[in-house]
Amino acid sequence: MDYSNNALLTIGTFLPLVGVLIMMFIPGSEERTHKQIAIVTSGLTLAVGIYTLIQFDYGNSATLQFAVNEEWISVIKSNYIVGLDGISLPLYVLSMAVTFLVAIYTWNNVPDAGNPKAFLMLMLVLQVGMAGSFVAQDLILFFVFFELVLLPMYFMIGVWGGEDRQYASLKFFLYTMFGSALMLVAFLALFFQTGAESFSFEHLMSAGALIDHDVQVWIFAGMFVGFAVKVPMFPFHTWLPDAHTQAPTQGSVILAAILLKLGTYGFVRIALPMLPMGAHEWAPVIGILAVIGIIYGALGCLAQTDMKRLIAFSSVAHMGFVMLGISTLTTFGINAALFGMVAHGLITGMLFFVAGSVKHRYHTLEIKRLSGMLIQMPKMGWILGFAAMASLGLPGLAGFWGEFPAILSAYNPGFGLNPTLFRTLMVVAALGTVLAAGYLLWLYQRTAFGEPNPEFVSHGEPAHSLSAAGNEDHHDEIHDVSVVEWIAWTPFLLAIVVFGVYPQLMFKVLDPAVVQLVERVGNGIP
Amino acid sequence: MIATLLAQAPDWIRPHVDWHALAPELVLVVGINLVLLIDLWLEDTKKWMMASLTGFILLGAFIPVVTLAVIGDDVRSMFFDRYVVDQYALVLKALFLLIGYVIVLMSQNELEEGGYYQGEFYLMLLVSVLGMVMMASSRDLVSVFVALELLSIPAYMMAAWRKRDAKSNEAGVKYYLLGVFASGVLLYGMSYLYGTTGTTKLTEIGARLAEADAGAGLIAMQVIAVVFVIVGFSFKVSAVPFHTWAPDTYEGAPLPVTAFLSVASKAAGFVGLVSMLYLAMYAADGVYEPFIWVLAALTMTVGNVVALRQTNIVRMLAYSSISQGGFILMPLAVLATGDAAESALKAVVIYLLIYAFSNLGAFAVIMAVSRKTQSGEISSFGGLMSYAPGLGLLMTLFLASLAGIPPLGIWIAKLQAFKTLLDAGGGAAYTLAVIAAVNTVIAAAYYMKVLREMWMKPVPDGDVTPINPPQPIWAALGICAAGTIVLGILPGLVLRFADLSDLTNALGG
Amino acid sequence: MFATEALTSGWFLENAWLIPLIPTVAFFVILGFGKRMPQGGSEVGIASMMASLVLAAGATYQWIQRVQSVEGGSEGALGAIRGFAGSALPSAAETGHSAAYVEPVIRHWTWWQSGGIEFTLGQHIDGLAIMVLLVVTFISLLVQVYSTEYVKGDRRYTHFFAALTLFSAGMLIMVLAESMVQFILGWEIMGLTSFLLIGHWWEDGANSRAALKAFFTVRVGDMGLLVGTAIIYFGASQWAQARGSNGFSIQAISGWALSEGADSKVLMWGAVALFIACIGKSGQFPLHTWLPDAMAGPTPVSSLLHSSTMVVAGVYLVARLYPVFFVGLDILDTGVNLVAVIGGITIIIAAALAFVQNDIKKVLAYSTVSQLGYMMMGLGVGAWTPAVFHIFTHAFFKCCLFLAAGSISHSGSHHSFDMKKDMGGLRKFMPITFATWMVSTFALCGVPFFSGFFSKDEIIDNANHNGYTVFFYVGLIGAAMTAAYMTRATYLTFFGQPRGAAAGEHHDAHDPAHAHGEEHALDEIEEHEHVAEPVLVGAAVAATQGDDGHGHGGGHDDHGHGDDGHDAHAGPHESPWRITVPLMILGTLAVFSGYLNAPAVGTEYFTEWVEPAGVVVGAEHDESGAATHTDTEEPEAFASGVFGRATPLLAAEDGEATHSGGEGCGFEGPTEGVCYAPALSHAEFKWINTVPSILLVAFGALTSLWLCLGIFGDRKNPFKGLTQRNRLAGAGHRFLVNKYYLDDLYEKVIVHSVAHPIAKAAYWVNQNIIDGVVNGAGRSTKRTGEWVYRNIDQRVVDGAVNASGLVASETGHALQPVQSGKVNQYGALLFGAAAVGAIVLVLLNV
Amino acid sequence: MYAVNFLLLSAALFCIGVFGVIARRNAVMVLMSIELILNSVNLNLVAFALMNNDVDGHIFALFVIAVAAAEVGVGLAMVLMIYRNRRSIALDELSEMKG
Repeated sequence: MDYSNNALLTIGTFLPLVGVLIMMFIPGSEERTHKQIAIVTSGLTLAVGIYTLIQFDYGNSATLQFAVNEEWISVIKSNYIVGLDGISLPLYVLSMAVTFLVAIYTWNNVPDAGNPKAFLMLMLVLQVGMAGSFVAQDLILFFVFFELVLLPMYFMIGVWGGEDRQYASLKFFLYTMFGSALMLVAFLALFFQTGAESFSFEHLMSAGALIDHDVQVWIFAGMFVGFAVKVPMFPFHTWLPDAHTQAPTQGSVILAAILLKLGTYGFVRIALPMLPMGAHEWAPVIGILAVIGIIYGALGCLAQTDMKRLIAFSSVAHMGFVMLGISTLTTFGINAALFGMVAHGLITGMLFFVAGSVKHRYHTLEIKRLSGMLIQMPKMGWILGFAAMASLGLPGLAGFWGEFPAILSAYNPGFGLNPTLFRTLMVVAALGTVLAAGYLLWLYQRTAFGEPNPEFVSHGEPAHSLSAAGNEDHHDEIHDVSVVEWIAWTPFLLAIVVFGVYPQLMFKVLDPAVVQLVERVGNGIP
Repeated sequence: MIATLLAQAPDWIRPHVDWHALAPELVLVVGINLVLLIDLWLEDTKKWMMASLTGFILLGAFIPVVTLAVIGDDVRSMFFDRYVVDQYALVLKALFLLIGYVIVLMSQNELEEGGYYQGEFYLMLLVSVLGMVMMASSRDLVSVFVALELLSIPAYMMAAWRKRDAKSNEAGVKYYLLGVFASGVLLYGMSYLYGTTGTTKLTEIGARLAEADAGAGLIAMQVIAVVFVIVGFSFKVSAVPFHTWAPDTYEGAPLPVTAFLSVASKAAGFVGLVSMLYLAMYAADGVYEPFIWVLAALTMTVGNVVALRQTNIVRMLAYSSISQGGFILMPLAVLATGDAAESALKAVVIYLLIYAFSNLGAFAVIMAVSRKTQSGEISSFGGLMSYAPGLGLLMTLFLASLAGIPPLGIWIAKLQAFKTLLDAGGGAAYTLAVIAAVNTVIAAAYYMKVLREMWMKPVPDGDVTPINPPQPIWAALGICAAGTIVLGILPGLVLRFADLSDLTNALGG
Repeated sequence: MFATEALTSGWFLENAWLIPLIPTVAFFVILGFGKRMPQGGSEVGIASMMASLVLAAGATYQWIQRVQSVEGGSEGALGAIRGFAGSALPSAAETGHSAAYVEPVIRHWTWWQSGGIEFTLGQHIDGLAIMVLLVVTFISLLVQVYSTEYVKGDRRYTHFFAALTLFSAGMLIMVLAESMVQFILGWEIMGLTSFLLIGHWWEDGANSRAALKAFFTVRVGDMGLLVGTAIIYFGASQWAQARGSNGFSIQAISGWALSEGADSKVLMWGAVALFIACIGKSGQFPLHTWLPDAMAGPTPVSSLLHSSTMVVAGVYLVARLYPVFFVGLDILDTGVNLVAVIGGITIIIAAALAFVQNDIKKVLAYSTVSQLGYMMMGLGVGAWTPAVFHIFTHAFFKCCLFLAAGSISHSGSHHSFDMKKDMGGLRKFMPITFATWMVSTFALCGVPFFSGFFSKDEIIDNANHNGYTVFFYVGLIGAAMTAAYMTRATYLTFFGQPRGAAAGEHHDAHDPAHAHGEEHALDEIEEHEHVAEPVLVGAAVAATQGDDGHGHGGGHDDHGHGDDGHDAHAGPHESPWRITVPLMILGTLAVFSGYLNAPAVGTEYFTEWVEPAGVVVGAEHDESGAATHTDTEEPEAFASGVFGRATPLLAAEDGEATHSGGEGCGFEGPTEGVCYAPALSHAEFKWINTVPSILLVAFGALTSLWLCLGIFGDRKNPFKGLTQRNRLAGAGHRFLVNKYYLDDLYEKVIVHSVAHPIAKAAYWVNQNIIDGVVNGAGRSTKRTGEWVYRNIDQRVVDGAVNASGLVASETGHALQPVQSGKVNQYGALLFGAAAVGAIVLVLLNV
Repeated sequence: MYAVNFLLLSAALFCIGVFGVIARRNAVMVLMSIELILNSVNLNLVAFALMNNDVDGHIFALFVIAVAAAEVGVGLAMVLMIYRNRRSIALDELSEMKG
């Protein structure tokens, strides 16, 4: 491989730490300064990310670019290898963008617990972990970044979260720990089975395929648990609704938009190409669990009385589609999965933003009590509607291109996987889209339509008044989308439309890399 | 008379003494005498000088360690290979001296403010460190035993240092009685080892055992010997079920002593165990592998699950350090399997190094906090982040490191331990790896309990005056934090010192 | 090859993709700037629809040119397939007397591709698409004009027009679709906008629930669309790629379905899956229950979405991918097939249900369902052209009927749709509305010389012709029922005595809640009577609030325009021109649109322009082709050649088959070249064949009229005073006398024993069982969700996780006593463990 | 033959010592028991030294004796300390910390 030793990715990954260091030496009372630093830092990081986007050679997206290979921990033969290809690029940049926008959103939406200094510092550390995971090309390095996100998220949920935050955060933490412990064991087993020569992806991908069939299956099992917890797949999902519901808005957005993707990314980047036979054996299991997740998540949604928890459960369902795409082991399915990851990130992120803002205004997310949002804050209502529509997979919006191709790909799974099984899965998954429509529209109908709940009307914009001007005293209570929110949300909304209208933007980048990946998998399956 | 005696004696071979190699021990011996003497003449108001003096002595002893390391890799062997200074010994000596220094930093204010004997304390500390330093080089049953007692006996006394405090008394007595009992068992094992091999030199014992193993197999006395020796050291490293003293002693002893015991004493125990296993008992793998496997599995599991229930932070850390001991034992359970020996040794050494920083750091924070709260309950950490963010952040670092979260220190050690198991391969190793993996999760639970207390709970008594720990504690915290972070991110910096081919080459295998 | 000589194209055909694009752009313009425009964005919507209409008309003209160019100039030539490349190169030809296959105008652009699968956007213009394009743009335009009056002053006026425009755009995208993906795109956009439009007055929970139900039910069907598309894609993919296309291309799918290599199993599953989508979208039994509920939307919405455009999307899908259904479901091959059965059931069920409705819009809604059943059945019995033609005529007269109903509620019944309570005798007050209604009703009932007659009768006739006797009778019965329920509705609305609002009354006397709302509304209206601008939110909302008192029915269009210029006290009157003009246009078309394809008067333009010829194209080696061979040399074997296994069914009709087909396009794929449509035969029009249906229609209408007069004529109307009774004059008096025995007969014999029980039972079944199943499915899914969540998720899965934590903790607790604090015990433990270890290991090692 | 007798004696002493440690509540008695264990070790070492004709065992025994003396010194000091604080040297009362 050509290691240009270009520092671009290193800078892009670690730049937020500079902000963290600066913030560390500024007293916490200067909240404004902290917010400014955080926004500037994440903005600069995003700028680096955009520069990376510009510099990226799109004709060559199957090969690693900006690759660096430096000695790191020679004792365990792990090197500092980073690089970017078509699979990583969208997620890498997405993580930067999301962090930046979330930082902006924080400007006047600091969660109740206060202390923006610590909050923003954690967020920046989180960004390092996320970006790093997407560029790491060494298993140990990946693991370090993968784990780096744990603590900041734990604190984000635990300190700035809702009422049950402590339980939720601990659950999140332990679940993920459990997954990563087994994952680490699997990583090491992989390392030794490939001759204990190197942890670099490149080596493991070429050597991993040669491992005995049975051993591959076992190692894959370990990785499966690790990544499945993160995704999360049924039945490892129970941390997610709690974590999402309790997390502060920013935490939920980051969790939905990026963190969950670490799991699916791990499957695509690590588990599949390194253990092709293992993947082949496990694919039906993954497919079945994915589809169970789709239905189960949807059923879970229908049972919810809390808006945020509903959105959280919908993540289980949506990630099911992503996993279904991956389990087909086809180029098309994996492409769809990768697209679905980004789309889900944008859409669910957006939904969490709205939920956060609704909570901020009404101080409740109980679906029963919310009603008539379109009257009290029409713009917010429409944004919610838009995001809900995108989430239920309306063609022309980003969500559809993750869902429909995933379903499509299940008709014809790759490498001799049982087509009957996958076709059944396809039909069940299609049922999932119906349920998705059901719960999202139900949510929308209950919250946005109808008359505003009287308990909020007296504070907010009067629904029936001709002389709205006379009630301005109360307007600060329930107001429509604010400027800061617009700034933070517009890119999300635009991206949902742009990727929905012109998905080629992303598929063009993904496709060559995915083709190469599936070829690798194919080569490894006798 | 003397002439005739001399004539009868065999030719006196003057043992080779490498003064440079012995310099750390010599500096310490001189220092011990200095402290003893100066303390006699020093007025009570000037006792604080003792701390500085002890610190200087420890740093002074550090110098030859550094020079030895810089000069080269050649093994310096003395007294017919009964006292060896190699890379392995040097790394551990450096570690013990550094721990000693940090303990001095931590003790200074504690002793001054508590009105305890100061000169004597530092004397004991230095003697104990001397024992540890010797342990790293000992290659003979006698010197191992002497080093062990040298480091233990002062520790018994230090544990009971708060003379009027019933808990401290209890801590000291329990530690002492069980320690001596364990020494007895160890000695009994050693005597059998000596009896069945006819030598006290570890390498020769190893060779004899290997012969026996290759020939008719080990006899019962040898098996008992191996088991008893391991039991003796297991007491030191507080492996379950030989751990019972540890929680009580840790809780009762003064905090700096607890820190010292949980880190240095444990490390010394491991050093002795490693020396015995690698040099003397290597061939008896059929005995020690299953035994240590069981010990490791029990230790990490029991330590963890009991730690879950603790409400006293020191006690919780005691159990946590028990379970950490299980992780350190883990690679030893497979050391003779495959070619895992070298890897296992590295794992142990790396673990000891990094664990020392993180655990000492955690104790330092507890000391700093308890100076204000006067409580050892976990709940007393409530809301720490709100009034002492610096300490809170450091505590977060240390506990996260103990929980094994990258990129903080211990993850690399855990990684190396896991790596050893998988390197060895086999069902037993994989099972142990899975047990360990589950245990990392359980461990995370109680570490998180403390973090949760600090970050997410309100201040219990509403007192939010900031904590201003004295300078020495800050210094101790700084050293520990730097070690925890740097070793985590760039483990390569120290890992090359743990390239322990000397020792592993010396084994029969 | 042969192509250059024949087909003409033109700018309008080549650029037909602009037709959906214009409203799409308009949607964004309205959304973005509509509120600042003088007419609140409606002008943009209308302008865009007008532009689309012009383009569609131009394209229609050029398409006709194109068809004629084939027929005029390329006798005997066979074209090569060139269409896939996206150009409009003509390639078809005709042989002998049959119509030629006119190559559609196909253009496409790659939207995106991944993993070797290509998604394209483009246009697929053929007769069917052109026809629907024209209808959709035309109806949309009229409805938008109508709406400017109807929803005037609505608080979401701009949004309404935005959604309406987007809806049209969605429909047009779907109609034009070159690939299945584009089809889904348009289909789903329609679904979304229908949600928005039905739920337009979402302040009332009933409306938003109806919207939800509509979307959800349709979405159930969409599952079939997704699955079906996937199945068909992979089935057709190989065939299509060999010809430079892909498995999403509608043309390729059609060709593949009729090709030799098509796997019949794949086709069958694909067709079934797709048909499920059609059932959902087109309100076919048993997923029809959403349609009447969807009448909660504003009337223009009902008119556009639920009569003439959106609900025909399902029919359109079947027509569009007819080869798939033809082969997959064995149409014409067996006596019974899914499409025909569902269509037939729908006709009868829906017609029966229309009898017992009191809400005029619901009558029309069930009527729509029933008519859609006709279309579906037509497709199912192989009567493709009549079915498609019925789409065409039905669009006009049903739209007209809905708009007339809207007009009545707007100006005649004070925003009520209840025929029994608030209507009656309106013909005097609303002559234009009445006239257009009557014309459309005649068309709907299939009265000769009105448009519906030509389309519906053709379907019935062809069912018989193709051997589907059962469906022939179903069609006839349906026709009679249609006539009957429409007569009832007409009578209740326009004849008899004005009641309730139609009589200028208000509900003060019998409905206090309503009265309150009414007064409230009136107050507001009086307050703002002279304010010119209609954007008086307060009044609108007040009216809305007032309406909460209405407990009955789903549709109350009285939202949102409390002061649209007319005095609520004034009683019924004719609607303003923006309502009546569209009515009149549509009414005219309801009469005359049928003559486009009226064999009775010798026009067969539909057959000529719209129907794709089922001929083999692209058999390159032989210009005259195998098809000619079949046709010329073995006329006797024609039927078996064309319809393959359909011989028994068609044996009787041998030789009757007329002008299309004959090229071997059917179940047996062509060995050479490609078929894009199955060859179909048409029943020859004979007046004698229409007699049964005319008679039945007449019978139905008269019976119903008779019964209506008997029941509703003049008896015990609580609102009727003596004066009114006196005004009845002679005719009324006769009814008065007659009513006694009529009552006896009707109520005791027919109503109590036959008609009512059956209709009521049907309605009961509908509301409680079918709708209950649909709603119940929703509810039970939700319950299942709750149960799963509560028991499985929280107890089992989460419980297991928490339990393992608890186990760890409790183990710790259990182990704590070991740490007794007693030195002796510690020592015992220490030595005990050592001893046990030693013993075990000694035993193991020695 | 002789050696075996020595070893058996030593083992017996060891067992008595262990029993004492486990069973006696009196701290001084426990100390004595430990001394017994250490002496059994010494016995072993000397016996083995004789058997092997090797001087290392004798030397080892000397070291053990010396260390044992130191240990007992510390131990008695501790017992004294406890006695001062509690007026009792019963070990089972020393269980303030447990669990």
